[in-house]
Amino acid sequence: MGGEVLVGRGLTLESPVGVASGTFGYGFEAERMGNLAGLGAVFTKGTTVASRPGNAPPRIAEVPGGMLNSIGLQNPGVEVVATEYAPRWRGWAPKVIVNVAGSTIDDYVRVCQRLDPVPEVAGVELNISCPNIAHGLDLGVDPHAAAACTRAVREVTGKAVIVKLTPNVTDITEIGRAVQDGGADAVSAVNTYLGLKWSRVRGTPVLPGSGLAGLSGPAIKPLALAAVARLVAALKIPVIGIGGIASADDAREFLELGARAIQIGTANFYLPGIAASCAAELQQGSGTAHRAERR
Amino acid sequence: MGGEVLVGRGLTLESPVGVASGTFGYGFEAERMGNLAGLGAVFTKGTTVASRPGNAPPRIAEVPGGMLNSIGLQNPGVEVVATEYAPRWRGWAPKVIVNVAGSTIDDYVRVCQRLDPVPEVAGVELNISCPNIAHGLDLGVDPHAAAACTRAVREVTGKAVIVKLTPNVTDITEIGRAVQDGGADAVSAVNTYLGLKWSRVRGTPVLPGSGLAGLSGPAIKPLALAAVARLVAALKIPVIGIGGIASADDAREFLELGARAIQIGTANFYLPGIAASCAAELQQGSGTAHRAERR
Amino acid sequence: MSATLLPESDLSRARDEVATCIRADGLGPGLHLLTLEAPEAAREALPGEFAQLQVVPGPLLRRPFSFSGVDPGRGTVSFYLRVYGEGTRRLAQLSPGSPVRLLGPLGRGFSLPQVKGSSLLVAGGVGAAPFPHLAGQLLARGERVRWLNGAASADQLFPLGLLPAGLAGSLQVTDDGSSGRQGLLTDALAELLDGVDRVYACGPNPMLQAVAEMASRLRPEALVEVSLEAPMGCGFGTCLGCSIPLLSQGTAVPGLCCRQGPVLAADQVDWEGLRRQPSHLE
Amino acid sequence: MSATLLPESDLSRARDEVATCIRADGLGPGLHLLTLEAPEAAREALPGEFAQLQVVPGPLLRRPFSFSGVDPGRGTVSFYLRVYGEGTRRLAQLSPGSPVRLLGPLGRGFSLPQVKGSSLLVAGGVGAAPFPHLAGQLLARGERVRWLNGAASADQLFPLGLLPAGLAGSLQVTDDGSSGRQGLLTDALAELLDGVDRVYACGPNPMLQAVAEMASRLRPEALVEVSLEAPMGCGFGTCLGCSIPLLSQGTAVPGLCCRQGPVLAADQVDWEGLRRQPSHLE
Ligand SMILES: Cc1cc2nc3c(=O)[nH]c(=O)nc-3n(C[C@H](O)[C@H](O)[C@H](O)COP(=O)(O)OP(=O)(O)OC[C@H]3O[C@@H](n4cnc5c(N)ncnc54)[C@H](O)[C@@H]3O)c2cc1C
Ligand SMILES: Cc1cc2nc3c(=O)[nH]c(=O)nc-3n(C[C@H](O)[C@H](O)[C@H](O)COP(=O)(O)OP(=O)(O)OC[C@H]3O[C@@H](n4cnc5c(N)ncnc54)[C@H](O)[C@@H]3O)c2cc1C
Ligand SMILES: Cc1cc2nc3c(=O)[nH]c(=O)nc-3n(C[C@H](O)[C@H](O)[C@H](O)COP(=O)(O)O)c2cc1C
Ligand SMILES: Cc1cc2nc3c(=O)[nH]c(=O)nc-3n(C[C@H](O)[C@H](O)[C@H](O)COP(=O)(O)O)c2cc1C
Ligand code: FES
Ligand code: FES
Repeated sequence: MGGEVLVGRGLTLESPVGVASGTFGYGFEAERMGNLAGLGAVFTKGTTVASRPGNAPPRIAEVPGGMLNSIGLQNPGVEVVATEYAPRWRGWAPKVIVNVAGSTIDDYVRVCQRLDPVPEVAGVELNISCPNIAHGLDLGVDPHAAAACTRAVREVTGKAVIVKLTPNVTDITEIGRAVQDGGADAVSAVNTYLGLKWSRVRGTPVLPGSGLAGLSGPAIKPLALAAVARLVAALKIPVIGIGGIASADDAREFLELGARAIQIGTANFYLPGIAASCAAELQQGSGTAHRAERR
Repeated sequence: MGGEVLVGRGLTLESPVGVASGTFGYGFEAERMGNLAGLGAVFTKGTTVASRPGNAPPRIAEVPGGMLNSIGLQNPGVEVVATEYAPRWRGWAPKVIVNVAGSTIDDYVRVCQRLDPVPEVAGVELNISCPNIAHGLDLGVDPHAAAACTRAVREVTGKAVIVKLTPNVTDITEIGRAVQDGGADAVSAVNTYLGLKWSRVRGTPVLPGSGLAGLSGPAIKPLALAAVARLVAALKIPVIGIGGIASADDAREFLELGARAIQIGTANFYLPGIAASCAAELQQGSGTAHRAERR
Repeated sequence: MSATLLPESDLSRARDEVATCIRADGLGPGLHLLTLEAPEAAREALPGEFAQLQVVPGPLLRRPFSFSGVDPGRGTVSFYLRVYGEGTRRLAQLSPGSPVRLLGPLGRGFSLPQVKGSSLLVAGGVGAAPFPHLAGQLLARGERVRWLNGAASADQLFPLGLLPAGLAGSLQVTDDGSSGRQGLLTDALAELLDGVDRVYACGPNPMLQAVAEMASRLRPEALVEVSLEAPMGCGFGTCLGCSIPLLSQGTAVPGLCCRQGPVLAADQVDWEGLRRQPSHLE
Repeated sequence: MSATLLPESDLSRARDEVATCIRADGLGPGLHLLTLEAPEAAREALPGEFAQLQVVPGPLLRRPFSFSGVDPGRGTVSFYLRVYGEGTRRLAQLSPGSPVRLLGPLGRGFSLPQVKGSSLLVAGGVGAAPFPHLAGQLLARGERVRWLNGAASADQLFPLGLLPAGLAGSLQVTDDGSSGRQGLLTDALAELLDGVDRVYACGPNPMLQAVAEMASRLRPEALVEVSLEAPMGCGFGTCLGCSIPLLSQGTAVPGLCCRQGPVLAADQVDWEGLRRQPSHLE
């Protein structure tokens, strides 16, 4: 279960274990800390055309079994990524897949166009869960917009195109089928769930503004498994499973369910070596699915 | 915060604390166990036109911080409820609101029609999250169908009509507005989230069939708070908050956020006296929102 | 709530009390005897009834366990448990002084005889749990009681010394022959059924079905009662999670293990339905 | 990753080790001194650096704490902590022998002087945490070190006896006058700034801002360093949760408390931005 996997358009990962966007920066922290070994892929922080400062703090809040974040896509912009970061990825064993975000289809096209000639970038992952798209609809919740975005990106890049789906929709398989038809090589699922934490001390939400933010971590695993199971049943292209994975056993659940690969997110924060150790554990063998027989 | 609340059409509850459908039967178990005291309302198990045996076991599975269920609406049918159960509610302090389920709008109409003349029934709660409705769409995920169902029920009953919303939609406020326009007196939110648990021992989901089931319990509280906050902001009618409430402090979070009342669900299973004790605690006063000052 | 006409447990006897662990003994690999101070349960619990136990921190839902020993005088109850997953692991780690929430007694227990006769208790593995209490009550009524216990190996048999004194006979069977007779429990059963008025059985479903079939064939006049298991969300009839296939006047009906059971007459159980149903073990 | 040009912490020194609690002392209401055997951290940790601690069972995310005492010889480190919520509560309940996961050292600590001079350490409440280690290092370099500690009341002052010997002076201030001088820490500050080359401060943000303003007004030539706090998801720069408003060449830039901080020169902090920002305390 731990060996090489093909996630589309010639993109082969040495291990099905990757790390999720926004939970691993651009990989340099893990490089310094010695935590890159054995990973199949690093999905970078969401990258936009221009640099973004991100949202005002506080940006994160913990809830039982998970965390809420509203980071606001803080990133240095695609130019810095292409010229300063990419050369530092040269020679890395894990593939680097740049997570791409934007407000319009044109934003996605421009970022992917800029990355297309960069040899160190193995693929792009389109994070189509961003608000403020044309017609006031989120890209990721409208099958037509999602397909159109995928198609437009498909035309400007020869790299593998993975589309990352939001779970905050009535039917995730409808969006999945749309981006499959739009030419996606694979989908990844899920992004965070809309959540809120209330502060009784302050009488307001803990996070600023409306307080709405993205829930991630072990608490979402049953939800993510359901979304991935439905996508696996509905799609022909590979599905990369994400959501609450914090151990090799969690990873195996997604893989047994039919996911081609997986990404570890929030767990990287509290167990910085977890992705590398999961990759190693999966490489070693199938582990023990068995409990002691009852009685 | 713990006193009388009006949830629409003259329906006043003595306490904002109610118990959620499917987690309290028809109230008789709690009556035997002495756990009805102080409750504002008992929302009964989902009730259909004809009796239903429910799904094949296993029907429940635990996950960290929550549980999955696919009970399949096991219930004795509205006739038994109207003739055998209702008389036993006479003289109860909590209002009894019958949760109504069905496959077609006509099903809802027939159940509500049958209950309209029953004096012990204080209101109906339409559980519009059932599959197999006309046009292959779920009632609860299609604003037109949801509004039509509400309107049709509105015409056959003088009782308070509460519509219970599913969170498994792209925009819960769209459905909320639709049922408000359809004449709902209040909405309750949320029902369960679509989840799945995988059995590595068996290599299949733990629950039968596709394994998809409804997630409830503390794990969903941040998600439910987000849904309720959005509904409170979007609607004029009262919102009844549900999702992961397991203490008086949890209840207060929903109430401070703007919910008119709340329902306790899964917690009734592992803390059978919890709803009564929350009602008492809220009645007593506002409790302590304050922590020790820092430094 | 249920569509069956079978009798239901009396919930008015159930209490939610904070019990205190006073002893925790290892009885074999993953097998523990937990003794709790729980005066209310000790006063009420009848053989075959169960309690829903909760340890904090631990899993969200409580876990059901048959009362194994009950001492109203001392105000204690004991549970014989096998570590399976998180909930039983937490219980097994309890040390004297630790609190445990106990909701009980719940469910319907074994029927106790009105007239003296001969009972056979048949236990598979940790299914021995309810029998110390039952044996005590039977013996106190002057019943002739024999004991048949099967397990995978010697260290998984229920210690004979922990059963009440006065048994009219006992037979132990192990899969590997490491103690008692080698073979299956059901192989030994046939020779013990002779003259028996009542068979009480607890263990895995296939064993219970085999016991029920053999007893009804070889000793049709005997009362046969089995204690079943199902995943339980509540233990008192509201979650509808513990559905088990029963027979009411010969037709299959869904019953609730926690209210019509866990103890049922063998002819009330839809054995074929039970066999077809996917395992609830994860 | 960050847009600032400020230097960042050296992550290659961080280790994830399983430390063992060897002492847990109560030092006042909700105040604890936790001593852990953590040889790797004890070898590396510099004053003002912090560790991310995790207790199981406990909250999901680790919690950041400044190294308070560091003894490379014994292989131990200590943390001075105040119980606030679940994470600190679990840590406070640790008993000798319990394991604690420790990731560290993380962050940028205080700058240690190249030439001898006079340092003033200013601590508000539990903000005393990093100073035992800092004081020890300064004294070892021959620095003249004075200590100013403010708290709500006497029982919340850091015990003077736990600071290294050799301080050139100390002043304690309490809001209620229950020990030392009555009043605010900043009232006492003015008279201590005279002749000071370095001011190191740790405590709540309003206090730090007041210290920074007063020091830059009365003693502009002094180096002023403050240790800031922010909610931390990781502690090593990947979650971007610990954003704090910094100044880089005079313009406001978002910085990361865990990598450019927690210790910053007072003139690198966008104090107005910090003041406007809603509290991260829940
Ligand atoms: C009426 C009754 C009496 C019982 N008496 C005893 C007893 O005296 N001693 C004893 O060792 N065990 C007994 N059991 C079984 C015991 O309840 C389970 O072993 C226990 O629930 C497993 O919990 P866990 O957290 O360790 O395992 P997990 O695997 O974490 O449990 C997960 C879920 O699996 C389900 N589950 C797993 N095993 C069982 C089971 N055997 N029966 C029902 N649900 C199960 C439960 O729904 C549980 O929520 C009894 C069960 C029932 C229904
Ligand atoms: C670099 C650094 C060093 C610190 N050193 C110390 C120390 O030596 N001694 C000490 O007692 N405390 C210290 N703190 C504060 C300590 O980390 C918090 O008190 C602790 O995180 C609260 O966790 P909790 O689970 O008890 O509270 P909870 O209320 O359960 O925490 C919930 C969330 O609130 C946030 N939070 C609450 N208080 C703080 C805070 N003061 N700073 C940052 N986030 C917070 C965190 O994001 C946490 O996830 C330090 C903080 C930082 C950033
Ligand atoms: C702090 C944080 C930042 C994130 N940033 C991004 C992002 O920039 N782009 C993206 O597609 N997903 C982002 N995500 C979502 C994760 O990649 C992942 O889909 C989600 O957290 C669920 O996985 P988990 O439960 O393992 O964390 C972020 C998640 C967190 C917690
Ligand atoms: C076992 C079970 C059965 C349920 N049955 C119903 C039902 O019949 N009708 C309904 O509207 N909701 C039903 N629900 C949903 C609950 O009423 C509630 O909306 C949900 O569980 C979330 O609240 P909680 O997290 O407090 O449990 C059921 C929930 C559970 C756990
Ligand atoms: S366990 Fe809940 S109904 Fe039986
Ligand atoms: S704590 Fe995660 S980036 Fe600083």
